[in-house]
Amino acid sequence: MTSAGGFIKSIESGSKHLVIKRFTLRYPEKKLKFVGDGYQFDPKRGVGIAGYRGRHILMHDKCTGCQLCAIACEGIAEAIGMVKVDEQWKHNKKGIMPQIDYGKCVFCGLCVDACPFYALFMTNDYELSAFTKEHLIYTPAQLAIKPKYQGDVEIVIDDRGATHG
Amino acid sequence: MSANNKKELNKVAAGSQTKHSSSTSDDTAQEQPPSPSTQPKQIPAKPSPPSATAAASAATTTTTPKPSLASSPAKTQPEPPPFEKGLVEQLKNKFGDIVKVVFIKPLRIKIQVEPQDIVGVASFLRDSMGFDHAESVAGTDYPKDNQIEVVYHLGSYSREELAAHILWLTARTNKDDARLPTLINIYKSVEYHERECYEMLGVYFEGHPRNERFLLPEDWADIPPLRKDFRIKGR
Amino acid sequence: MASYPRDFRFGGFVVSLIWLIFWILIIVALVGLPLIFIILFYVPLPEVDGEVLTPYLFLTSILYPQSAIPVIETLLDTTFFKVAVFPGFTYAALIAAATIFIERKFLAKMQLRVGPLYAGKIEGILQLLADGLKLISKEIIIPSGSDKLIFWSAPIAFVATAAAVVALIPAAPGWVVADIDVGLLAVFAILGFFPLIALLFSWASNSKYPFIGGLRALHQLIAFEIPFILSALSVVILSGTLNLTEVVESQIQSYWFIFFLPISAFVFYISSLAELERIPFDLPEAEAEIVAGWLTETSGMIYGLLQLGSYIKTYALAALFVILFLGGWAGPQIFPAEIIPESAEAIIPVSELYEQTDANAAFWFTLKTFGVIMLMLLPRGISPRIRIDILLHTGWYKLIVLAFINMFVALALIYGGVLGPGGLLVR
Amino acid sequence: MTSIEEKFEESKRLGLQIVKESEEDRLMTLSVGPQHPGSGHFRFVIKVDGDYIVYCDPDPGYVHRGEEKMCEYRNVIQNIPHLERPVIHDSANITYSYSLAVEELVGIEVPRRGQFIRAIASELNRQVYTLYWLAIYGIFLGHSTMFMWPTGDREVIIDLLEALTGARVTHAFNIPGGVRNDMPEGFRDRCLSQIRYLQKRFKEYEDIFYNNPLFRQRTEGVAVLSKEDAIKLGVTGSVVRASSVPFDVRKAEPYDIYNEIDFKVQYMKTGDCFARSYVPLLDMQESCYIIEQLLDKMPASGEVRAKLQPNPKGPPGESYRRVESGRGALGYYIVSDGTPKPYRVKISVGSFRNMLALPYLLFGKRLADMPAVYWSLNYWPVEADR
Repeated sequence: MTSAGGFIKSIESGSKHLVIKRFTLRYPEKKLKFVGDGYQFDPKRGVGIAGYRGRHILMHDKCTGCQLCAIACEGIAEAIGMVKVDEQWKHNKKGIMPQIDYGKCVFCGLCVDACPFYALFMTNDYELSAFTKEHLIYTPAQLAIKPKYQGDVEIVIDDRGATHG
Repeated sequence: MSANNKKELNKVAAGSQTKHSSSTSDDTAQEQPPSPSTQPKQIPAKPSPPSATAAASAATTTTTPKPSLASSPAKTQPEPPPFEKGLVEQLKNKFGDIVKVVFIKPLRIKIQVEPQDIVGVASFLRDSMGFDHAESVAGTDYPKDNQIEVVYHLGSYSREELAAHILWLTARTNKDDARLPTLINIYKSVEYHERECYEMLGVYFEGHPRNERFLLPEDWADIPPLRKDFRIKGR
Repeated sequence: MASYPRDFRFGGFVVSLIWLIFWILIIVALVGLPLIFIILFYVPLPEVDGEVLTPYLFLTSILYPQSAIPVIETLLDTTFFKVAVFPGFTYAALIAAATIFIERKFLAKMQLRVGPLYAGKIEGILQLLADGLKLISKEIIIPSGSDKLIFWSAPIAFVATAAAVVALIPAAPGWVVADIDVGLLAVFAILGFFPLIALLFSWASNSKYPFIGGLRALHQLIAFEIPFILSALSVVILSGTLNLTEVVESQIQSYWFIFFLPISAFVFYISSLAELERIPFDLPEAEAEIVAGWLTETSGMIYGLLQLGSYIKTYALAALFVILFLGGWAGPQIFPAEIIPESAEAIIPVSELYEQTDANAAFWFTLKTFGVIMLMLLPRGISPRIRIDILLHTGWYKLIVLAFINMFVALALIYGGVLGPGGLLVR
Repeated sequence: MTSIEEKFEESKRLGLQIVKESEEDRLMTLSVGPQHPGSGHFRFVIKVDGDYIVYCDPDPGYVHRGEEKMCEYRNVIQNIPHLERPVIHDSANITYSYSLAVEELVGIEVPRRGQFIRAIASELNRQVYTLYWLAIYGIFLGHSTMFMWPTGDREVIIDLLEALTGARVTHAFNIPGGVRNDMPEGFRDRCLSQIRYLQKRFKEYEDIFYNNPLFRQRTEGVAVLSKEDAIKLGVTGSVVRASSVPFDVRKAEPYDIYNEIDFKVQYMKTGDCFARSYVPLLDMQESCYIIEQLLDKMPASGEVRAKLQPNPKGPPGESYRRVESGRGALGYYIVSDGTPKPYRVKISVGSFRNMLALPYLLFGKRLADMPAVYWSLNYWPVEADR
């Protein structure tokens, strides 16, 4: 590759990109769409269902307070603590449910794998910033709320290059 | 000498279950490798039968029987793969009982050597058997019999039929004044591994130019951290 | 939900406002006015239609537009206006600001990203302002053990030297700050200061990486001085004068010099890239090797000044390229004779301010300068940084040889009678 | 080419021992420090004689986390999230060989479809790592466009991994026993279209970066590592493949289903900086080809994960398994004493082995060559410190 040819080829390749569409995802205005609505685990088949690993969601009607998720998280991040819940459930005698500290959680999803009662799944919501560390601790009541996240943009590939269309 | 005419070592999938996993594709076309020992369909040798205490390696110089916790004893499984056996035979008839074979698994051979003649065995391994570089040096602390075992994982780039094999050259020193002759003059690549092993386990390698602090902070005053009696605070 | 201080009371706020106004009035009255009167005695006031422009006349003329026009016209011709506004500092600073903004957007588009976006609702238009305010508000850290005097004066000298080069460049016929006969020589004399400033500043910042960066800057600028001058020399051979305005006139009479001297134009372009320390020749502040080269210890407005200086230098060298090779302000006449038709007898005789040839010249000059600046921005997107020995090798061997080749071509053109006085192509 | 011993003795004579007073003054000691934008949490002290590097002493350990000690306090499954921290953007590979080693110890049989998905995740992650490494190589040489393009194209592959594993970078996807979840529907053709887009992009990289004469001037013939020296230093991955040693763990010791995939081991003969920077690009093209094969040969349905009891434990024993990661052979030596917690875990990573080549290659080079030589060794500081 003679040096002059090299230069001309690099100029041509560089200027060719002036017409290709930009790739940047303009985040606050447009949000990414994920497959499914969060990572779930099916204890009977012993295998997970593909989904985005965002904030957890706790089904109060299924959680029996068995602390398996807290034990699973012990070796990893100790992000799950069991706290008293004032609702009365017959299948949750001790009335304790997991409270997740997102200051520590690494979103690995092993707690979802450990839950045998389909009570703890993960959702698509990843906007969890807070001003103080205490606000990062999500109580079981907060975890029960369904996320309001709806992304509408995904990577579109056409002959003029890839964009977040 | 492009890679694809290399002997296709068809290994059973990673799991070495005694149960013959259905997925072995061992009937794929397999050219006859130039090297003499043919590679018949391989029985996945189970690493070690549950009866861990069968101390097969009888000819150990140390009187105490090999404790079950230590590296698993030599296999009593039916028949080690012939190619690996060929290698071990070469070593045996060169060094006799200096080299103690701990176990032979498909592609993995573990031999144990006394500290004073590890240099001789290593240079023989490099020169005539083609293990030309050391992948890593791992130290393991066995407080039960007050010993530290240092394992050299030797691999081979130059000889293709040895590319898949890794030979574990191990030596044991007692824990109080752990000293081992260095292999830096034979395997250039162990310089940093041995230095890290010194720092993490306290094994002093005689002849190593720089037995000193490597990864840990300069002001590390505690005992070498990878020893079992070093406890992580708060666990 | 901005948090108010605990004990905020609106009354206190109003009181502090009144104090503020009170103090402004006091200072203006006791200090401002005497200052103006002192100045008025020493500043030679221009005459307007025969009478001296006294402050009284100046203030009253603002009220009636007819009398305001002659005052403006006289102000336009003063050298202060030339230095401060048109071919001088404001014009250069505006083009430099536009260059910074265009470079970031152009580079972003080439790299499939967006570039400045959030400052100033429309596509980051106020990004410059944001950067400037940030740099002004940042604290200036002087490294310990550094030579304070030089550390302070070098950035100011850097901007001053860049502005000095701008002063010598004619933007339109007659519109030049210093129309001296040895214009081109003066430009290269001033450009000789930059390696000195770079070395002084890096030596003064008393730390290893800037020192290496400073030495590299010295080597680089010296290595590219000679091809720089040689390529301009062939232009002088063709035009016969050193005065930049006459260089442009000679190009207007014949064709632009770039058609006769393409190689020396290329050499001039490459050397100006090296002079500006732009990407292929980015060694003095190569961030991967020597942290940030001779800019390592700069912070706050010192960095701001050095950036402003380097972008003004970009404008100056691009303008020099335009004058030497692209025929300065020559260009087809696209401006109408007068801005507002039959405006001669209009109430406000605006047309007196409007000069058709000047507007046309300024327009074409700016257009060509921006074209050359875009050309200078291109290498930043497409090429890596070269090594110091390759840089010196290209500087000393390759470029000088190319410059000589084109000089012989120029000499041949002159002796062949094609150009120069009475030449074939000279109209 | 002086042999390796003279080179080291020479550098020792000049650097390590006390050099004669007059020479010592001429040398300027430079610390290419942990904050240096060129090294990233890794420091090496160089002695510079004028513009030539005379002595180089790597000093890792600024991001040492004690992964091996942490492994001894957690059971086999809980080790996965913290074991992928050393190189998060190649996390599928670094947990892959750990899972293989544990499966050999505990005796687990991974179902066939699980092996295919595990291989696809590993190949995708190899591309994510190599694109990121290529981007940093570009900015090291001052080529800002070459930083932006690979980083942008890496986003396309991360989007694939996000759909497959649920997390962008730290997937915790490979578990001893297989993979955590099956492929979402529509993943197959989305993966094929995005891989083809990436293959088109490789041509752009060659135009603007690899065939750029300025880049060639800076890397061709610089810091040549001959075949004997590469073998003697025991370097691995693209560094050894660039010195005409065709060693790739996927071909030398095929694990899982790599023996059914036919691909060519890419290697070059020159062994200089340019070869070490071009081999990863060839590897990426090859792994695009591998992914297409994997997607075709994959069984349509079936289990992806072997059933395990909560705390899997096997008979005491040792195992050493290795995988071809972005930086070469990445091996795990695990000693287990019959309890679910491993007794000793030794991680042998490519970066730690390639670091030995740094002082050898930098000796006698110019200061301006330092970034090109340093980053061409495919060295990731966090992984080398573990």
